[in-house]
Amino acid sequence: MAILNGIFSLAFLIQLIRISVPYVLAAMGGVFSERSGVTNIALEGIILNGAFGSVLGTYLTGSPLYGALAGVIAGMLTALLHAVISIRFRADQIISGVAINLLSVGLTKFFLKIFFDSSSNSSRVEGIKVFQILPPGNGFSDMINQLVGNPMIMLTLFIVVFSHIIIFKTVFGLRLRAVGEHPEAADTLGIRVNVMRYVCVIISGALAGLAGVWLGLDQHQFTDGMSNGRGFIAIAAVIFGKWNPYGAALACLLFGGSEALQITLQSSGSNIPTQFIQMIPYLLTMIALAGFIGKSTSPAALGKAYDED
Amino acid sequence: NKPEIKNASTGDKPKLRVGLVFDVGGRGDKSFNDSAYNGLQRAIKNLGIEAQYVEPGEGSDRSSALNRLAAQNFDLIIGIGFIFTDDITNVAKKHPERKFAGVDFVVNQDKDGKDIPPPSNVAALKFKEEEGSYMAGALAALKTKTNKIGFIGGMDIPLIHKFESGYKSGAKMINPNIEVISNYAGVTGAAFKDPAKGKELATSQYNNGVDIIYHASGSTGLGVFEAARNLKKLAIGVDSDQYSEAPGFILSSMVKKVDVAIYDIIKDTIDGKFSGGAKIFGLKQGGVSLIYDEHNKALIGDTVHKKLEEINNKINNGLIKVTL
Amino acid sequence: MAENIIELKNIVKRFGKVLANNNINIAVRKGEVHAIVGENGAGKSTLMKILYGLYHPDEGQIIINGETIIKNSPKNAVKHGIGMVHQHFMLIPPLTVAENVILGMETSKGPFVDINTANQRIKKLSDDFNLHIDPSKKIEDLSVGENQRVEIIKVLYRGANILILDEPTAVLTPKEVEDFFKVIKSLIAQGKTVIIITHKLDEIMEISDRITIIKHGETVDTINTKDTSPKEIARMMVGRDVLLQAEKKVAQTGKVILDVKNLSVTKSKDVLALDNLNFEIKAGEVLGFAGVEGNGQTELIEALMGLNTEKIKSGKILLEGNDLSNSLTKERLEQGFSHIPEDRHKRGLVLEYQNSDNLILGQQHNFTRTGLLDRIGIDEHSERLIKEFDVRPPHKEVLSGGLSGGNQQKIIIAREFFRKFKFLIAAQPTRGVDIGAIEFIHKQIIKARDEGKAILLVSAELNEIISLSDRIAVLYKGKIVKIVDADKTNKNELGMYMTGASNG
Amino acid sequence: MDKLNKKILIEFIIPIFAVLLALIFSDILILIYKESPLKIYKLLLEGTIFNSYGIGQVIFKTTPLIFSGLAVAFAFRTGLFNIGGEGQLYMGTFVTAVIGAYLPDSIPRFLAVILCLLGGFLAGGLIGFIPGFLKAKTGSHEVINTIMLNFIVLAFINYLLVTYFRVPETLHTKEIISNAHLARLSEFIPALDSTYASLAFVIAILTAIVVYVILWKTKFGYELRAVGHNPEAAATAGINVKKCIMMSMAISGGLAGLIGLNYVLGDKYYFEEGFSSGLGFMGIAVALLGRNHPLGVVIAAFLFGVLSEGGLVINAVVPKELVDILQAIVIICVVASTTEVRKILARGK
Ligand SMILES: Nc1ncnc2c1ncn2[C@@H]1O[C@H](COP(=O)(O)OP(=O)(O)OP(=O)(O)O)[C@@H](O)[C@H]1O
Ligand SMILES: Nc1ncnc2c1ncn2[C@@H]1O[C@H](COP(=O)(O)OP(=O)(O)OP(=O)(O)O)[C@@H](O)[C@H]1O
Ligand SMILES: [Mg+2]
Ligand SMILES: [Mg+2]
Repeated sequence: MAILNGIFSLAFLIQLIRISVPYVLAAMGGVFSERSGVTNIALEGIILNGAFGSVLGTYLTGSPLYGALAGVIAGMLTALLHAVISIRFRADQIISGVAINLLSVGLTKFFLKIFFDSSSNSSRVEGIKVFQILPPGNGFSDMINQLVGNPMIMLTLFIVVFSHIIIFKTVFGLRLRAVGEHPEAADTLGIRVNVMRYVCVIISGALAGLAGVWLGLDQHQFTDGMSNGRGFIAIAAVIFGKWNPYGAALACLLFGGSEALQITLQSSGSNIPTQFIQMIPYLLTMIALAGFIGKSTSPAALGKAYDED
Repeated sequence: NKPEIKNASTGDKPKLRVGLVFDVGGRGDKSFNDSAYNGLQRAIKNLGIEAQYVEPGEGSDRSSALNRLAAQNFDLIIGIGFIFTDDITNVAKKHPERKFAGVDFVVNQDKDGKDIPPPSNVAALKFKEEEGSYMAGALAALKTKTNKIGFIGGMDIPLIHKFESGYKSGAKMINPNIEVISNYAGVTGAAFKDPAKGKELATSQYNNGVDIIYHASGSTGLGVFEAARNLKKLAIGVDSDQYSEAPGFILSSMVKKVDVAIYDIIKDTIDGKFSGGAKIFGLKQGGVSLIYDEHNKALIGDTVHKKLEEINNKINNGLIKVTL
Repeated sequence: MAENIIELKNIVKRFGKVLANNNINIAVRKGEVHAIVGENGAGKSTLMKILYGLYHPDEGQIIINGETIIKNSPKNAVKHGIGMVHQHFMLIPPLTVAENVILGMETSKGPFVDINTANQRIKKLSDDFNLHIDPSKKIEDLSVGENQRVEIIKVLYRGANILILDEPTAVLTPKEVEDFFKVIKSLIAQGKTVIIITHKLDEIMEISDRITIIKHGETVDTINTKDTSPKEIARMMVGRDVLLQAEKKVAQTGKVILDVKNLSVTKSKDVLALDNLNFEIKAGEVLGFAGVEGNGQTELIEALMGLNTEKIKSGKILLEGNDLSNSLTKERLEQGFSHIPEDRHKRGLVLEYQNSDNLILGQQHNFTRTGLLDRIGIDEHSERLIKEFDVRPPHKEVLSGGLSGGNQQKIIIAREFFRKFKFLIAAQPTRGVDIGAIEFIHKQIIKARDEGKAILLVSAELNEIISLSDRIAVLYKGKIVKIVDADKTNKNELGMYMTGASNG
Repeated sequence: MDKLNKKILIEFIIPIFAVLLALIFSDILILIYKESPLKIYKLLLEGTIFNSYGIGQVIFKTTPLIFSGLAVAFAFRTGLFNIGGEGQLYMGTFVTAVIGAYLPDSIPRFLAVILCLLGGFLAGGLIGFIPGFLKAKTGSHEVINTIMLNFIVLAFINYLLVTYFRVPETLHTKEIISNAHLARLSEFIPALDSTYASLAFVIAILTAIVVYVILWKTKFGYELRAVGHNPEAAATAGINVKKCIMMSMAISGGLAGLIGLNYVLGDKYYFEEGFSSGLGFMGIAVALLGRNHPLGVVIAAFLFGVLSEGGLVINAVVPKELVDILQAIVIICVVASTTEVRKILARGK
């Protein structure tokens, strides 16, 4: 019963949300990129570069705000590389993503050595300030402050809603979906397919970069390889959520939830070996995919380069 | 800031060439590897040696790195981490003319429980983490207000279990009813470098009433400190003195004097006193200890400090036996 | 003489080694329906794509309304009032009609799409030209004929005065063609100009004013429709006399080959795609299935072939009395089925394979020795069939994807006729294929029938159904509403059954 | 003939061009680190292919990459993307090691090796089969399932290892019997000296040949490739698509299961936690650089073998990460130049 109490507590909810934030941000990026027809396995590397950029930016300027900006820009630049390779050069998008992930691991470590003379950690930097909405003191208001007072969490929430509106309500969104479904059709109507795709991939870089910013600035430092598979989980969430912002966000909460559950289960001293508890989120995903979601149909032109010529 | 470190002083006799191969985390982990690095640097400065280091990372590069150093006429080759045990043993057999040292080197036992000694050109530098952790457990138990303390390990492996069980025994000795909550960050090497996970694990423990957490999780522990800072709780560091990672929130650190061990073995080699076999660094030898200095004096307090000294003495005298 | 609204002069276009257009000249007059005809791969689509700015000619001039276009692009073409309906629909299935239509020229309020205004405008266009389209429906829920009309709306919405229609009727039923021609006439009545590509000579005779014939990338001639005949056009296209109507002897039927009993197939949860079908086909007989597309033809073929078997609810399929209801596709093929799929890109070919490999697809086990492919045998086989079936690849190493549609179809025909079969499913065997090839394919089918095979023919082409079949079954909403003798029926009667009227 | 030569030329020009481009980029990084690029490359080459120990080590590093690349390439040819190499290789290697450790000492050498190989192949194959099965039966996406399985298998193996199979105080299993050892290449070529290169390399080359024959010379391969290009056409032609998907993923997983062969039977003689460090992922790069063709895979694996061993050599002077960066840029340049270079060459025609 201690477990149930644990699960239904506010603390659990906050933890779930905190864990989900980087997933959600990266997954929103994934939705933009993939909806426009560009597979983005590079999310993992983008997160990593975003995290490094944010920490380095903060370290150099002393301001976490500039740091966050640097993280987003690092993400956008990484995404730009992915875009150039897969749109301009029409290379295989999955390979491009895999290569960029490899590159990001190498580059962040290389510059970690140059700037911080370390193979594993940066110096500690300022983080994002959490605002006190309620007077601090008792546990409850502290938790509310952690949630509502955290600008990154609020921003994430906003981004999810915003993404939905952009994709489904605006002219830009209509073109974005068209380009991902049937680029030839869009092209014949005078839409610049590849320009649209560039824009979407770069947006995805900004968002996944922001996921990195969360990791870097929430930890107040960069640690080698700190993206730790989150980009892949985000991709899974995009597919799970059927390429819709809300769906993907919910999938992220599911992943975040099962991780939080795993932590709660472990701390409550259950006898299940840790290794099995560790498996929960992944098993859950597989079962859900096989059982409930089944075939999720991707944007029809996903992964296919388009030759405008 | 080049990794190739050359001695500045020029002596007459040929300098001792020391090669060092780091553990998975590599330099800059702010604990284990950095401690080893400090020992090496001190030796360069004070003993006039020539040194080179390699960071093989995860995987099968360890023995290759050792082999290459051996082939390049390094006199003393040091591997950092228990994972080097077999690699050092094999390479040492192939290069009897060189000397080797392994930090956390595992001395295996035969069927009758007798130690199988490592090759004669290998020094096994072993630390009694359980003794230091026992002290950390006692400290946490003495300081807790909630009667609930926590432990966060990196990868779920025997070496880290040593920390956990020492910590638990120490705490139970002070208060048999104390509740100790343990978490591990994961089951792969990455579990030592996931501070975000560390932060969530710690936050969860603190939210469940834990007020002091001891970690043995490499860079993951940096996340534990972040949680401590955030929630204004206490944490106990590991391997190096980690006070500066979260001043005011680090109750103490259980340090492993890897730097001392490395410095000593280099010095012994220069002095011609190198000998193979196990070198044990326990509480008694000062190889492991709890930090008590001007930074955390106030946090620990006099009475608790006295009590800890007492326990320390008992362990040294064999009145308390820390078993696994 | 009416003025020339479009002039294409000395157009040359190469794709690597393929000379798709070789010095083509064509002039289109304002207000006319101008047909372009030619064999598969003659270069018709290429020429039209050049006019629309999708391809850039290697040489030549494009003159629209007397103005020479320097750098053409679809945008530019639209600006000059040109609209193109592509041979393959350029529609986005998960989007609505309105979204498809306004794409690129959206009605908007600030950054937001103003879908209401769009819906109204499209409704009006639909009414003006009798197109009967609901703008709020999704494309994936529409029939092929409706898709076609959405394409027209798309073009009209952009204010086109000149409409290019590339094989618009290839996939339409007779009724839909009839409606479609009404649309074209009302377009002309409102001052538009239409360029139409089609392989169907009777349609050309009916709808066009003038005809340009293209052969091997070159213009043969432009003639007035009223001064010519299908026979003459066919001769100009192919370079010889072509048999336009299949000739066949009286059927000599034998024992029952295929027997289908109580076949029911589900479409979705509680909708049936096929509802209790019963029929048989005898040796030496062609049973044609007429019907508006989407009335169960695809499901029938799949059920017979053992594809998507999870959808089959009940029923038996017997070949010469052997129950094959639970057999795998492979076993059915081995037992004597042969199958020309209705969609050659989707089911007929591996476009990335060489022709030789496609020619053994489904028969690979006959070209295997101890598990290894018999490369030499395969190549010999392929050379023989390519010659025998007159497949014309642009060059030798071309992959099947690089062939024109007609030649792709010939590859499939060659493969399926080579198989030792008792029962053949021929689904849309001549779709999008030029008349020379149609003649050839029809001959093959009749030859097989005369050899005592049982043949099931599915075609949207009523002429084809009537001329090839011995009996004709009409499918409507998953049911056979009527089976008639081919020589005792006509297009009108069939058309009536196809819309659901039972018993004439 | 002329045509064939040109085709082959293109296949070679692109990777060489890519490597050159990658070198330019890494020059910049080396200069940032205030070192001389020439010195670093000299060091790298001297330490690897211009040195007998280095050659042996490169062969040692190349071996698992060949298996890894073949695994990815095999699935690719059936239109499947296997990102699950890491999990499959863990399972395969673990089973190989456990079989090797518990075989009776008296078992003949040849048989022992075969049993270990078979065990690894089947175990890896089982892990590959799962996403194949799920794809065939429920249509769920193999990319996600393979990623998920990586995490699950790693945790599961860790559990088995820690709870049942490890030698106390270590993270490895007990040693395999000596009859399961693969001979070191140095036994045949003394110059290779103390390197760990073993007959596993020969097995890898043979496997590449077998994969080539299966895919291009057999009926089975013909069917697999048909499914890869157009599953619906394949189904129509009577090919059992679901079976092909399952078989392909299982074989791909089986090939991945052999990645650890080199390590367990040729080097350490036991399974150790964390030995792989991403070999499964590197297979993607190897396969793609090698154009999903067995010959290409072998060449690409060799290139990455040189870089990976070279990283260790230059680690004394510059960060080893330089090599990771170099590898990534090589891949990027290769994939990016392919279509463009082809286009230009086609135009020049
Ligand atoms: N994108 C392309 N790349 C290379 N070759 C092409 C391309 N498009 C067409 N071709 C080739 O150009 C030639 C002319 O093709 P086109 O599509 O214009 O023929 P068509 O007259 O429309 O034929 P059909 O009646 O079959 O539609 C064919 O040989 C075709 O294979
Ligand atoms: N060299 C080529 N490389 C790639 N694709 C090609 C090449 N040649 C032709 N194609 C493609 O082959 C197909 C046949 O060409 P074409 O444009 O003539 O189509 P089509 O005959 O009108 O098709 P269908 O009649 O089947 O609808 C088209 O999809 C065309 O894009
Ligand atoms: Mg055409
Ligand atoms: Mg055609």
